[in-house]
Amino acid sequence: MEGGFIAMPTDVILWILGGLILISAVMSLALRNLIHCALFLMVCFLGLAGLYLHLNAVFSGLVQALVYVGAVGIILIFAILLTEGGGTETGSHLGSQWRTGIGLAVLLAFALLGAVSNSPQTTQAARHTEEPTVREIGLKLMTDYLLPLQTIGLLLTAAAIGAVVLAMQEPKPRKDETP
Amino acid sequence: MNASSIPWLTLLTAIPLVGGILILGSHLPDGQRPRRFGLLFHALSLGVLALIFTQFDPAVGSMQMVERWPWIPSLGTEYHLGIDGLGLLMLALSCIVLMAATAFSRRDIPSGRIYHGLLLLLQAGLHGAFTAQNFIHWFFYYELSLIPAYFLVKLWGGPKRGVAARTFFLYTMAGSAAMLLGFLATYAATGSFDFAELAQRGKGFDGGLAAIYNVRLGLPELSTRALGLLIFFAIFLGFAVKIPVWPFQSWLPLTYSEAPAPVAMVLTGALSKLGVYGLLRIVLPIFPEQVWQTQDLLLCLALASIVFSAVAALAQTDVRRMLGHLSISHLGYCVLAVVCASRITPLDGNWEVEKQAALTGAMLQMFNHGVIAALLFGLAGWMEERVGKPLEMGSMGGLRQKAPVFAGIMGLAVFASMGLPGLSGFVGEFLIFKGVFALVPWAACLATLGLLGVALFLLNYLRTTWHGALSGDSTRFADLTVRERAWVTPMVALILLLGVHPQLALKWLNAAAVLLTERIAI
Amino acid sequence: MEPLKGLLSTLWKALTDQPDPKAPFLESIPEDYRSLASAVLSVAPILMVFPLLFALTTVLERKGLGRIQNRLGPNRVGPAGFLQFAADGLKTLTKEDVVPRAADRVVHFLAPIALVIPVLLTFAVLPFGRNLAPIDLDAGLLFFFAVSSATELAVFMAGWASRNKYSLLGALRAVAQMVSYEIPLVLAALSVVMITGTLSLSAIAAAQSPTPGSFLAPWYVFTPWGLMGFLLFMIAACAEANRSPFDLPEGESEIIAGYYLEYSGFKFALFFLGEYLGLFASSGLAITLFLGGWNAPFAFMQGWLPSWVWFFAKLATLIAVFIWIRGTLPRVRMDQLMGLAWKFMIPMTLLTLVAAGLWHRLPSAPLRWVACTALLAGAFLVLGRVLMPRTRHGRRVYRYAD
Amino acid sequence: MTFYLALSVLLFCVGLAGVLARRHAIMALIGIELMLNAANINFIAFWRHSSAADDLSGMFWMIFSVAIAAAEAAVGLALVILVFRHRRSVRLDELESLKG
Amino acid sequence: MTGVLDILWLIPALPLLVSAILSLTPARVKGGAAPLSIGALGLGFLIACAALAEAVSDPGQVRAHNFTWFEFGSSAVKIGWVLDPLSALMLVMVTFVAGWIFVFSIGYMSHDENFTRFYCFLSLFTSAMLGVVMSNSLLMLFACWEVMGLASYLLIGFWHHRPSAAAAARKAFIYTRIGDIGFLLGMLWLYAETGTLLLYDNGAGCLEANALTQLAGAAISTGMAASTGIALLLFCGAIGKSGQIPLHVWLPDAMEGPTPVSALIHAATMVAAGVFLMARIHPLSTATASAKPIVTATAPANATAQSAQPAVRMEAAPKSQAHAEAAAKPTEAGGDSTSSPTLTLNVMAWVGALTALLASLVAVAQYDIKRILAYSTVSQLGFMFLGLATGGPAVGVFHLLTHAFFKALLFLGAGSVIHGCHEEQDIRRMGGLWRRMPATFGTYAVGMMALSGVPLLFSGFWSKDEILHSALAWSGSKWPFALGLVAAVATAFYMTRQMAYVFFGPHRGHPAMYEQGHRIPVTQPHESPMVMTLPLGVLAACAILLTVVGTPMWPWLHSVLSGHAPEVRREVSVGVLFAMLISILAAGTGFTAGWICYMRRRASGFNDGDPLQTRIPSIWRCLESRGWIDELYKMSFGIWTAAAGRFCDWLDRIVLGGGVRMIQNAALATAWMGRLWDEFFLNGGFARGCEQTRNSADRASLVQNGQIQRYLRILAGALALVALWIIWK
Repeated sequence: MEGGFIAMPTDVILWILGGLILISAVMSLALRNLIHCALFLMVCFLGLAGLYLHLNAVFSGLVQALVYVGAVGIILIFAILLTEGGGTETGSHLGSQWRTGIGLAVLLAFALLGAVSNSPQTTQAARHTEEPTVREIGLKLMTDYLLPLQTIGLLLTAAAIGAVVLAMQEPKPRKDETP
Repeated sequence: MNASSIPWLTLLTAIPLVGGILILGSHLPDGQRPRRFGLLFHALSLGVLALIFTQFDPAVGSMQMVERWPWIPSLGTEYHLGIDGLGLLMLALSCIVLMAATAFSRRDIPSGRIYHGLLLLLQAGLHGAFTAQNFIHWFFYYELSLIPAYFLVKLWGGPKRGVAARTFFLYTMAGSAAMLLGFLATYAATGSFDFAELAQRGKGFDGGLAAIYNVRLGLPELSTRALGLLIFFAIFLGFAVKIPVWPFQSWLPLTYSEAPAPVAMVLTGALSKLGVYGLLRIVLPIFPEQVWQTQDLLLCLALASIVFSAVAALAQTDVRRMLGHLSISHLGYCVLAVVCASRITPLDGNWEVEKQAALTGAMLQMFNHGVIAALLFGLAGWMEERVGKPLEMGSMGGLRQKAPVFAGIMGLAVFASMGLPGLSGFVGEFLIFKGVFALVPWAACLATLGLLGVALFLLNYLRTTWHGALSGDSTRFADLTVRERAWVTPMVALILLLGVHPQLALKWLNAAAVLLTERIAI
Repeated sequence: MEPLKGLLSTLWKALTDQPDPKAPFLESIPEDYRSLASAVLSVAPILMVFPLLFALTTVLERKGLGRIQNRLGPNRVGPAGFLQFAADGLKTLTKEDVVPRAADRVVHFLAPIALVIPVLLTFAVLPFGRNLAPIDLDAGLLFFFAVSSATELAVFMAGWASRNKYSLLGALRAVAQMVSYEIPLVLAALSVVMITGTLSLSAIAAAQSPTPGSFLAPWYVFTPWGLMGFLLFMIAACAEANRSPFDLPEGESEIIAGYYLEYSGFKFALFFLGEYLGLFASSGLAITLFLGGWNAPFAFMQGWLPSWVWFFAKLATLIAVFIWIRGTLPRVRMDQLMGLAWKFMIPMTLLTLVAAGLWHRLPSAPLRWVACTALLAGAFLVLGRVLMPRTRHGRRVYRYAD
Repeated sequence: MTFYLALSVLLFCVGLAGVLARRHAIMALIGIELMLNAANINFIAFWRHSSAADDLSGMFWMIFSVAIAAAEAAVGLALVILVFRHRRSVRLDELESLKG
Repeated sequence: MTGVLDILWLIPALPLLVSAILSLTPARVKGGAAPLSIGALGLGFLIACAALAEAVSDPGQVRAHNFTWFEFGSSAVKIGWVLDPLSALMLVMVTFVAGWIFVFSIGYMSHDENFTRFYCFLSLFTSAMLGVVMSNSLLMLFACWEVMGLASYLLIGFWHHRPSAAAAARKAFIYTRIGDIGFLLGMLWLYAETGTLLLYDNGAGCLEANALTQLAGAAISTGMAASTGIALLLFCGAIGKSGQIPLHVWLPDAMEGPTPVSALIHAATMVAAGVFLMARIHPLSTATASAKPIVTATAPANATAQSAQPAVRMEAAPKSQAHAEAAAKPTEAGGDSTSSPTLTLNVMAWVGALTALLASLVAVAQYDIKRILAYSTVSQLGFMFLGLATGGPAVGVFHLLTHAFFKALLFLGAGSVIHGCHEEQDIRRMGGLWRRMPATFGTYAVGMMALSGVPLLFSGFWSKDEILHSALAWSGSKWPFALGLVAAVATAFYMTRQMAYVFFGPHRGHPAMYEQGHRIPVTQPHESPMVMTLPLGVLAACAILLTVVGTPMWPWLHSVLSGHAPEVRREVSVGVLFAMLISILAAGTGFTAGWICYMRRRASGFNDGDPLQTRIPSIWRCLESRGWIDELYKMSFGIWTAAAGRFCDWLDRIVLGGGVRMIQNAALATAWMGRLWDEFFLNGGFARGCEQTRNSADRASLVQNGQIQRYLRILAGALALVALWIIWK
């Protein structure tokens, strides 16, 4: 499932992965039980990681796997547990005007698909170069993309500290706090 | 170029400004504290002035202690300060007069801190104006000195102070507006506000600045001469209202009688000098040709202000109005001297000496009149303080018996303003008369009428109020207290000293006068 | 027949460290199945060797513990008890697979599988021998961590699916512990990456092969930062595998059996398999990173034994160490566990990174040594002494039940 | 190439639909995660099919967007927890205290 | 020894110093005042004598000491003092007379509480007078001249609580001020012409040769030489100060001041300053021998030498400093008095004569003892000017000197009379005092005889005779001589009248009444104490001794003043004898007429009129009321100035003020219009516009209902629309 090296016809793998991703995405949003949704989301992310590997972007695929499946998944689940979402949803889990929402989404889908279908670039053939080595990525990261790297580092630390501060349990709930 | 390292002139302007803002900001209780605070700052600026005196080289006629910083380059305005002999003396005058005004003002004046704050701001305005070498700079401080004066009159004046303050403000504001327009025109024509530069361009017999106006302002239909005159009159109007010259002086008696005495001291002592200083510093160098063209009109105006106001003083009942007319007449002499100095004279003969005499006379007269008029108004203020209501000519009599010392000093001030030799008033007038007689004899003869008129009404005043039998509410009239004598003696000493040895003041003025005569000699 | 002979020659080449061991077998396979065959060829040995090793270690561990606790350990089944694993295996297979009614059937069933698969995947990247690395990925180390991070998810699924308060608590403790120790694990590994410059494990192992002239192999563990990195890696690995001092999740005395409480039979065995395989994977990584992978400790010993023998020897020693630790160290309290991770481990690993950098930059050997050791020793003392709360041992107070 | 674009559009719209339809705050976050990943697909796809050989910008974009998405998820979930602690419920249509 | 010239400045400086000291000492400290001032004057007198000795030793040479007072522009104003016979003589006279007057006033002013202030003013006055006398620059002269005017103002108004004194002081100052303006204009003209005001500046001074020729040459448009014009203007100053015809009214009123003041100022010194001035600038007034004699004596100048009048004649033509070629008149070296007199001398002579006559006639009809003497001073000054004009400076100055002594004597005598009769000034209240006040009577008699010109023994006779002789011998018209003669007769007459009223006949004093504060009944006039009678004696002696100086036989003074050594002249010209004879006759007739009218009849009561009054009532009333000149002035100038004042005030207050008020009202009107416009037209429309916008804003805000999903839906919708738009663009 992971590697693209088994000489199966490429488009078959492609369709499998695409289908896997879409189905798990839909399931992750449609299910009533939040944990299931989270798990399906993990499946979807793994599918995406596979897609990246298939597109020879090994580094990004692994990063996707490491970050999303490893970190985001866990936080998601913790959040669900902390907000008592573990149990089954009481009452309709759909928003009040969910029909208009989905309708809009569908409309956007058609619009964008239309745009995609007649955009000129798609006809260009895939580029067959072997994927870049990690050293290459590292060098470029440290030279051309040094600034974004530093800002991302700063952003991540800030987000980490911010999240901790936000979610930290106040020492004692203030009297005037109305639950 | 900044000649001296220490920016003396900015310091001199800054001290009263800071003092003013400080005291206005603070909430000192009424009574002695604000007055003492004001005195402190005046003393400070006097101290700085003394330092400036030590550094000033009397032999040099041109500007000294020049501070020149680009301020708003796009507008051509520079932070350009500098003083010559005349400026220095005017600064000294404004310091002395304002110091005296603070000293003479009542101890228990209501909301004293605002009063003294405004006085300090007024002084800052004066210092700025006297040291300004750039029009914007001048105009800013010219207005800065005007506004406190308005409030001082408005808030602490006599019964009709509202009317007085308004007319005073309207008059001077109209004048300064005209002046501003005039200068904007010159700026449009020459592209700079700097006095020295404008003076440089003003010379030359080909219509001076007027010629340039036409070219730049693109007004073909107006002849250069008419345009030049128009602009000259606009600027002259600004100063004429301030001095005041005859037709524009109806605000002065009303304001001087309604303003509180110390403020009147400042108004006549320092503010009116601003007008004449303006003539000497701005109008004469920049518009010599126009002045020469409108020679006769200006002479008539000057004579009118001398004679008419002197004679009008005869018919006054209010003492303060009378003194107001007195200062109009005296300043009329200065205007006369300035106008005569601008005559185009044939190259032979020592016309230069005559012009220098007229100019030095005018400058000295400005200084002396400042001191004497201030003293007169101060004493009048004290008399009002003692009597409690505005002074009417006949209301009191024989005060000399109750207050001999007061009478003595008042007598001295009166005789000084009459131009008695041995007192400071005489030398200035003598020089003016000498210059004017040589240049325009008929004007000098008519001007002597003014002398006579002044003598008449002042002696009238002495006789009705001080001499004769005790009458009216002079019973409660107390003589000068020791503190008051202490304040009066410096001014009296100054009057006597300058009367006997005028070289003290003239030493500073001569170089400036020589330079000015060269500059306006077309 | 052709494929059998090809297979044997491949086996021989592999065992004797020759390059490209799979070639002979693959020629015998028809073209379009060749890629499939090579995949099977590299997966099969892993699937065979490590479960056996697992079985062996369970026995060894119980005998080792016994010995430590001055008792015999299993000696009934097979010679000196070494067939005990077969008995356990059979027991788990035959036991009834009990699934709690309230459990979330699907997730309950998926949990053990989701735990074992990532661990198995991690083995794909470890270089057992000179050219015995199943897949030589350029970002091998990244692959290892990416996949191993999936285990936490599985642990959670197990804990949560069984709808049991204790199992959920155990799962959350395990997840918290594994997440906290994953950071020092990655950072410790990072120092090696920084020195060698690549992420691919086989390159790292190759970098540590001794040059013929020198005496001691240039293993990273013999450098000050390498030693500190190795120790931190081992602690983190131990915590990652929920072993001995850090085996809070299945602390029997407090919360019965942790997240695999509601499992029985084969699924229970799978959990154990997953745990031990995780242990082997992380120690294998430790070997490749710090102990020179398949290299001999000394230059002259390089030729004696084939590379994989060195690898498995080191693996055995590490497993013995783990068993030894399990026997000696008492269980760590939860807040001490977290405190150790965040307040001690992470700063120390960052400092090893700094030391490694320093090491890399400073030219002369003695200066490098002195600087790095001073830095690390100082940091150890400071972090150890200052940051850890001083445990004030108050006087022992006896309270009698009243 | 069109496959990837189509996939990303669909994924995006599914995410969008999820966000708009579901009431639960965390579901909204999940939806957002999906939308972000849809964008990542495009990055890698275009990187893969772009003509410039060594231009790794597509990959880096993807890596940075992943980092950002992670940070966003962390903070978002922390907020949701905080909101829950104060409001006892995280249903979006009940959280309307910022009414106009 | 030239040393004297350098210390000459001490003479005025000492009294000035004393007056400064006294002005600072409080009124109650009386002790120091008198000795200090008298000491200063004594010292001054000694220096003056030394100076006189030196000046006389070489009369021709003019010693001047000039220094720069102040610089203006690039040039400077120099002043200084000069030592020549004229100034030396005057210095001696002033210090001597002032000294004895100070002594006299110790007694006279002893009971006055402002004693120190009195001496302060007196010393100020004397220093100013000394300054005038010795100054070598017209400017310094003018300065001291004005200070002298101030001192006289202060002294006349010394008893300022008396309104009449205050009024008199004011009048005095105003009239002298009018004169001074003339002086100022003359000085300025001189300064403009010659460029210097120094009289003697070794060649460059304005009274020296080349300046004079330059002045003579420069003519103004009416053809009058500059020097004449200047001289005339300076003469105006002299008229003002010495109280000549048009401006003489202040002098009699100045009697309000204390008698020593009158004596010092209005007899000896100040009034003489005018004469001294004309004597000093005599070369100027005679400079224009070349000028055409102005035939008509009716020079407009002397009619009303009002201040306004000089303006008419001056023309504004820019004077060319170069020698007036256009005038093309031969310039002659300074002409002597024998050739046809210049306009100035003519004017001077006529003014002097007229004043002498008028004043002496008016003096006849006065009842106040001091007023009679005042008018007599005015007339004697007229004589001096006459003498100056006709006979040159020597004649005028000699009469000035003699007059100073005997007039001071008369005034002090009158002072002691008044003091004796307890402040009684009206001669009708006196009488028969010769027995009670013998010393005063004696000295007063000497003064009277000197004044009225009793021959031979008294200096007055010689000086007056000189004047009459020179007037007779004058080349100009003889009328001034005639007027002078009549004046001489009148002088003798009113002096005898006064003697009769004051000293002879019964005592017409007030019945016994208590003086406030004095316990003893003060009825009987008593003789003045020694301190007052001693100065009288000394002055009387001088009045007599002065004859030595000026008799025709030994014209010491004339020669000294005209600059060559004095020598005894044996022969006396016939004209001189004839003039002496005439003056004796005049004095005699006046004397006998007075005797007849007053001495013999022994007028008794206060109110039974003056004998003359009964004879010539109408003339008497005119003379008694001083020719109504005061009223004339009051009617004419007083009212005009008041009217002008009111007109100017009206002009200032109504016309100009009104203009400003109109502008203000116009501004207010436009402001009101603007308000109305805003009120009705703009606000209406504007207000409704605001309503609409507010409502629509409310509806718009409904969209924001806090539902996050609604916002997202809107976003998505927008995204969709944009995408569609891009696709189908």
